[in-house]
This record gives sequence, C-alpha cells and structure tokens, in this order.
Amino acid sequence: MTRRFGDTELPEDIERMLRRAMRLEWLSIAFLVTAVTTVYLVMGSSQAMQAAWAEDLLSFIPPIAFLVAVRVTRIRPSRRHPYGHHRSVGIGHLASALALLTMGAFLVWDSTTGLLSQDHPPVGLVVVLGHEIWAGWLMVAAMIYTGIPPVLLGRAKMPLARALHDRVLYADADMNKADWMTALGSIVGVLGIGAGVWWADSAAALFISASILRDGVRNLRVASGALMDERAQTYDGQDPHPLQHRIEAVVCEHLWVDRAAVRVRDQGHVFHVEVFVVPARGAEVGVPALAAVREAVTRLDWKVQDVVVTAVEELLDALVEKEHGSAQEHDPSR
Amino acid sequence: MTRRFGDTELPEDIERMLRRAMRLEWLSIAFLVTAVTTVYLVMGSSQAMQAAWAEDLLSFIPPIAFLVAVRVTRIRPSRRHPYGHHRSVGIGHLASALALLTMGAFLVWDSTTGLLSQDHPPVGLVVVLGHEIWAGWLMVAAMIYTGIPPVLLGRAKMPLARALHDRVLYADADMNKADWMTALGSIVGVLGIGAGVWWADSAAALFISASILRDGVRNLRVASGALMDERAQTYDGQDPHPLQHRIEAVVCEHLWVDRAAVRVRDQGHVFHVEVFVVPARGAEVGVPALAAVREAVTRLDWKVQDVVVTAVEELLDALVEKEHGSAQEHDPSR
Amino acid sequence: MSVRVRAASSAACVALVGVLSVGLSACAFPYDPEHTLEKVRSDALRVGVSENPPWTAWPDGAPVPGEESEPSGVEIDLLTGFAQTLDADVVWVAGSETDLMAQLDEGELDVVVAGLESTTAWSSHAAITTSYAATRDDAGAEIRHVMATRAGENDFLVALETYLLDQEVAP
Amino acid sequence: MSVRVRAASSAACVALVGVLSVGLSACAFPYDPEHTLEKVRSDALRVGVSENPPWTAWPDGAPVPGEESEPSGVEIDLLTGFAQTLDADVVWVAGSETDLMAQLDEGELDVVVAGLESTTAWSSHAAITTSYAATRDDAGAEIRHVMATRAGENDFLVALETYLLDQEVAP
Repeated sequence: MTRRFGDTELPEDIERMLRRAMRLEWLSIAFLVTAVTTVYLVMGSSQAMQAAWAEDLLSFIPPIAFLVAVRVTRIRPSRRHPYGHHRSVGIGHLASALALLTMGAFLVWDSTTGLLSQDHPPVGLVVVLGHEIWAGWLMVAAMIYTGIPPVLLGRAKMPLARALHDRVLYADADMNKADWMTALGSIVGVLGIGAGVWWADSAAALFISASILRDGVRNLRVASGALMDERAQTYDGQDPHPLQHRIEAVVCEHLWVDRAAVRVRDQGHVFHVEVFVVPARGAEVGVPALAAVREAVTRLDWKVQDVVVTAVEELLDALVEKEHGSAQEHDPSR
Repeated sequence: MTRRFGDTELPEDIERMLRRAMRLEWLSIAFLVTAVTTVYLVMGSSQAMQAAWAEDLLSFIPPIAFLVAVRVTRIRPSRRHPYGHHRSVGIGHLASALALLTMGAFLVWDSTTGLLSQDHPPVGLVVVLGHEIWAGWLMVAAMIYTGIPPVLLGRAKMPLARALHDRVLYADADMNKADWMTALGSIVGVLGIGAGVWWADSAAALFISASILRDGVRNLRVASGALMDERAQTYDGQDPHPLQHRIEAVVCEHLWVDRAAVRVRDQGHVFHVEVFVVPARGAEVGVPALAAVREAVTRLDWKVQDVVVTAVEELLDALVEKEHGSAQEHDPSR
Repeated sequence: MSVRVRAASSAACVALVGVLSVGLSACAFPYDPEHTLEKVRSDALRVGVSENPPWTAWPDGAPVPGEESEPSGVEIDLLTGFAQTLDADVVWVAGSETDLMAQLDEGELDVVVAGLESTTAWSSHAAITTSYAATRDDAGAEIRHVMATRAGENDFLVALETYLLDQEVAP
Repeated sequence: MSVRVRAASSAACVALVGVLSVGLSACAFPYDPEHTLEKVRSDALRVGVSENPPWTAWPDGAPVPGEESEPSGVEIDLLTGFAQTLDADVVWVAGSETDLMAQLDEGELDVVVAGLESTTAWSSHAAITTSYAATRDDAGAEIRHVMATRAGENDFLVALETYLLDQEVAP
C-alpha cells in the first residue's frame, strides 16, 4: 500500500523513512511500557525517582501523537476539510507541549516544597529472591536500564524528523536524546540519599522537573508558532524554511513575472503555498500562465502540496522585507 | 483609539461590541476572584464543594484567553507572521479545552473513588461572629452567591460572541450559562450531607465533574476543528458559516466567471478566503478582473480579511459538493 | 421521633434555607447517616481512650478485655459531662491510636480521645472536632486540642462540638 | 571513622555500582544524615513506647517524667535484642502516638513502637520498616506489623530491618 499525506503521494524514499519512523515509535512505546513498570516497582519514596517516573509517563504522548497524526493526515480533503487533516500534527504537538508544561510546573512546585520542608526520604531494605538488598541499588539499576535505550532511539529518530519535516517526531527525538540526563539525575539523587545527603534527592527532582518544564515551554513556542500560521520554519523551529526562497526563485524564472512573493503555511508535514505575482508590463495573465507557475512550484518538493497563484498589482508590505531580499525582482536580461 | 484585528479596521458597531465584551470579561474576572475566595473559605471536606471550586478556578482561563487574544490579534502581519496573529484565539481555545478535559477527568476519577470507598464527609460547626452555625449553611450561602452572577454574565456575553464570531467568548458564555447547575449540584450535595445521605456529596461531585469533562470534550472538538482548517463554521461549531455561500454568490455575479468555489479558513475572529474561478470561455483574465472580484468579496463583511483570487481550469473535487450546490454555476442569462 | 416527622422537618429545613439561610443551627439539621446520636441516647456513648496524660490516663493501668478500669484526665471529664447532657452511660475502651481509629471507622466506637492535636494525621480517617482548648509547646507555638468522631455522623459531631464550645477548659 | 575515610569509601561505593550494582548491600552504603546509628552505638537507643498489648505494654503503668518503669511486649523484646547487637543501652519513653511521632520527627527519639501496622497514617511523618511479622484480623485480612524510625536515617533503618528480618516472630 502506498502511503499518502492527504492528496500527496509520497516519494519512495520518504515513504520508507515514514515506515521506519513508525516502527521506531512502536518500539519506543514498547520500551516505555517496561520502563514505567520497572520504575514504578522500585521508586519508593524518592522524589527524584517519582519525577523520573512522571517523565516516563509523559514520554508516551509524543509517540502516540505521531502515530495518530500519521493516520489522520492520510484522510483525503473533503468539503468540510478543504485543506485536509495535516494540522492534526500541530494539534498533537500543542497538546503534548501543554502536558509537559503542566506536569513540569507541578513537579517543580512539588520538589521545591519537598526541599523547603526538608523531607528526608527513607530508603530501606528490600528482599529480592531471598537476598536483602538496599532499595537504592535497585533504583540505580532501574535508572541505568531506562536511561540508555531512549538515547539510541532518539538518535535514530532525529534524521527521520528532519527529512519528514515532522515536529512531533522531532520533539520526541529531542526529549529522548535528553533522557539520559533524567536518568543520571535520579541516580545522583538516590546515591545522595545513600551518602546521607538528604537534600540531594529533592534537588535532583527539581533538576528533572525543570528540564520537563523547559521542554514544555520550548515545544509550546514551536507548536503554537506553526498553528498561528507563522512563516514556515525548519523542523526545530529555529530558522525560516529554505523552501520559501527556492519557490520565490522558481516563480521569478517565468517570463511574465515582474516581481513575486510567497506566503507558506506549515500544515504539519506539508506546505500550503500562496504565490503573489506582479505581472510584467503588457504580459498576458491567463489560466495557462498561472497554471505553469503552479506546476513549477509543485514540482519543487514533495512537501509543497497545495499551491494557489494569483496576480496582483502590488505585493503586500508584510511579504516584502527588503533586508532579506526575499521578494525578488525579475532579472530583465533573461 | 480605533481597535483593529490585524489589518482590519473594525466597523464602529463591532468595535463597540468588542469594548463591551472586554468590560464583561474584566467583570467576570473580578467576580471570580471573590467567588474563588469565598468557596475556598467554606468548602471544608465536601467533595462537591471542592469540585465546584475547581470549576471556578478553571473559569479564569476563558476570560484571560479572550483578553490576551484580543491584544495579540491586534499585532499587524509581518514577514514572520504573514497571516497575522488571529490564530492565537484558537490556541487559547484549545488550551482551555485541554484544561477542562484534564481537570474534568481527574475530578470524575476523584469523586468516583470517593463514592466507591464510601467517604462520609464530616461537616461540623463553625463560629461566625460569635454564633455557632452548621458549616453546611455557609456552603449553601456561598453557592447561592457564586451561582447567580455567571448566568447573567453568560446571557450578556452570548450575543456578543455571535456578532464578533469569537469562539473563546462563546465557550465562556456557554460555561457561564451552565454555572447555576454546578451551584445547584453543590447545594444538593451539601443538603444531602445534612440530611444524612452520605453519598449525596460524592454523587453531586461526580455530576459536576462530568459536566466539566463534557465542556472539555465539546470545546476540544470545536477548537481543534478550527485549528485544523476545517471549513468555517458558525461560532458554536454547529453549522457551516453562511458567509461562504454569500461569497460564492457574489463571485458568480462577475461576468468573466463561469464557475467558482471558495475555501474559507477561520482564523479566529476573521476569515481568510481563497477564491477559485473557472473563467468563461474567451473571457480575459487580468489583474483588474482578479482585483474586482477580490474587492467585491472584501466588501461583503468585516470578517473577510484576506482574499486571494486565482483562475484555474477545473475546480478541486473537495470544493465541489453537488448535493449542497455550493459551487454555483454562473447564470448565463445575466 | 418517627421517620415521617424527620422527613417533614428535613423538608422544612430545605424550604427555610431558600428563604433565609442564616441562623439555622437551631434547626434539627444535620442528621447522622448511621444514627449515632440516637443510639448514644438510647444505648451508651462508646469512647476509645489511648493514654496521653494529662488529657487521658489509666490510673490503674489499661484494662485488658473483660477487666474493668476507670480512666481519668481532662478529656475524660469533658466526655463524662457530655454524656450526662444526653442522659447516656459511657463505655470506655482502651487501645492504641491505630486500633481505636480503625474501630471508630467501622462504627464500633463513637469518639476517640488520645490528647489529639489539630495537626493529627488521622483527619482523613475520622471527623476531627473544632478545638476545645489551646496550649503552647516548648517553642511557644500554639497547640489546638481536638477529639475524633466517626466521619459523616454530623448530628453527633455538631452535638459534641456545641457542648465542647460551651466549656471553659484550662488544662 | 574519620570524615576522609567515609568520603573515600563512599566514592568507592559509587565506583562499584558502576561496575556491578548487584549484591552491594554489604557495602557501608547508605549513611545517616544525622548519624543516628553512630549515636546509638556510642550513646543509647531511644525508644518511644505507646501501649498496645501484646506488642507493647507498661505492666506497672506508664511512667510520668522522672519515674522509672520497664515496658514489656513482643516489640520491646525485639528492640532489646537489637540494642544488644549494637552494644547499646535502651532508653524507654512513654507517650501517645501523636507525641512520640512528633519527637521522632525532631530527632529526640530513634524508633517508635506502638503495635503499628503497615497501613499506618504516619508513613508521611516517619520511615516505616519492612514488616517483621504478620497476623490476621477477625475478618481474616492480613495485618503486617511494622515499627517507625526517623525519616532519612537510612543506615539505622537498614540495620534495624536487617535485624528484624533475621528474627522469627510468632506473637
């Protein structure tokens, strides 16, 4: 079966990457189930372990959001959804960001009160297979187990997120890659309890919660930017997407075009493009001319899914930013 | 100072309504501060009162989201935000919906466990101004105080939400109007405790939590519909917005238009419109013809903010739905 | 009091609150789901006592089951007085706080006294009364003294609180 | 043991866990933030006792301050044995659960016995040991018996738990 994003049939290599990303996300979910169970069984009264457990629970959201979004975006556009369902990616992203933010804020508050009220976490013996062992060693072992696989998963997902232009996948990969810090933080907290430093546990919990909160703020900014029809950015929300300039360049190659500017909406995986053309003096503006530009832009990249070309007398101020030179003049020598 | 939504200067009557809506929302916030304080002071161990308090706390979100969104949407479009900032309304709406959903789910779980573990809420005496009085009477008085004003506020906001096409305001008005049910539910719960019916309190709490949860689900559907670029709906998300058909009718009045279809994105307060025109055979498609259609559509309503008109050979399937007859044929007799 | 009379007075209360909602503590509201106050009146007040002088003490040692022993202390005197206002006998039961709270939760006791303070960890297991006296600890912080009754038996709770608030307790 | 030696052995433990992380309970980890185990060894084991036969009892009545009295019971015997393994004397302090838990939290006691059960409401105020014995209540549900030590004093907690797990307790 060929996968689609709405009306877009995916190129073969992109489709292969999408399949791989889906497999990785299923693998992440399977791993998280074991991790959450393990940590729950050993966490006891260590605040750092409880914060790490909460983070593991939250880690379920991005893989699930990704898998759901891939399914939903395949639905073809209809009269009720004339732009397709790509935006479901963004909504899933926003929801994950809000979950991170809320949980992060709660945990920061919780570990701060733990620190201020000078909670001394008790960690005693457990009996495992007839052996008496200090429960802290079990916690350390659990955190070593839960700390390593996410880093590998995150490294595998990162290039796919870049190629698929998927912000949810990127957010997931980014959180995975940072997961070893959570694990190390918990280990330091537990060893701190063992070394008789009572505040080490709350401090480690505070560190972990702050990192959850920071993830939430960063993701919220990127997700709401995309949903607010911000200019298309790269998958990590750091830079304007290079496709915009490539489109403007291609449009200006047409002879009837004097000046042109584009607006790009990031729909999730794909882009919706509006091209504004100021026609050259005396040039004929007809359906064929408009269609030629549309096809040239569509051919540029699989991500360009929906192109509307219109002719105008003047370009909107908001689209022309002189210092970037993005609204390109047509070169009359061609 | 004339208020704007992005580039749109508002008509005078709409601007007056916006001012009135902002005053009402400030009033709501002021009232909520007193309500939250009152209920917190008297709620004691009644689960129904605690759920009502949580709902009052959540009621802060829509007014704040509305006031913030009105400020943000006034920012003019820029190169980074070529479509303006209208979508901030939708993001605020989605965030409120998720808050309602989460809190509702938590409270349903909490009151269900309270019911199952057969919690018998203790409500004893309090001493007020030297008089000993059963705390339940205070709770009833507090709920009467917090139950009535929201209904009046909600009734005042509802017509403004309709005229301003503001979904956050609508959601807020709708929740306000239903607030008396929360108050009545709590009163029944407290009187139930007094009458020796221990489960009345948990049951009332369950009823209130379920209504919070239902609000969350309904708002989530409407908010994510708007953010997913669904066809523009009316403010309550029940029907397609009538403006779409009016635009199609206006476009078809132009002589060079054979057939036409429109896509409307609901940006929050305003609409972004794309018009696809199949020109009549032999008609000239030029910048003036496109501009004439654009201006005719823009004049239709203040909500139509951004119009792109393009000429195409064929209309997209997704835009033409025969049974609705929305993609209108040009009447050749005109 | 017959069930019908109770229901009628209950309906009257609800009606009244709609009209006035102030100064109604004289009204028979609230009722006990398990009729504790009624049972105390007709039977006896069953008190769990865990030793904590000067509030509660077993001068002759805590009684093992079957044995008879009389407790003493500030809280014992208060409850003896309370039982007198209800024309009720008192049954004193010895035990640890944990045991007594479990019995209270199951309805085998009506009230537990153990020199409890308002900061007690038992507030999620039992209904804690308003404080009937306050003392100061070594650091000068206020300690407010309370008793524990069975959760949800609000008529009994209000009756006990009304009695306690009327007393002048100087430990 | 000097501070330097402790720090070195602590570092050795951290290194070890990186290599093996199994079977290290023999290692001196964990330590006490307030050095409870050390103080018990050099000074005495301070035990709070709230009466709850057959686990704890004051056969001659609970002592008022200044008076001497010896408690008895299953838990008293256990702690006497534990103190012997540490070559420590025992100081018995009487009080209510609430009082004793407050003293435990402030470090005036090292352990509290009151016939506590694993479902105790005090688990947020004190470190609850693993259960050293199990009985059944009238309904046949299992009751697991525990003691309370000062929260965070994990070396002492582990020492007491190790001792308790070695004992055969049949109440």
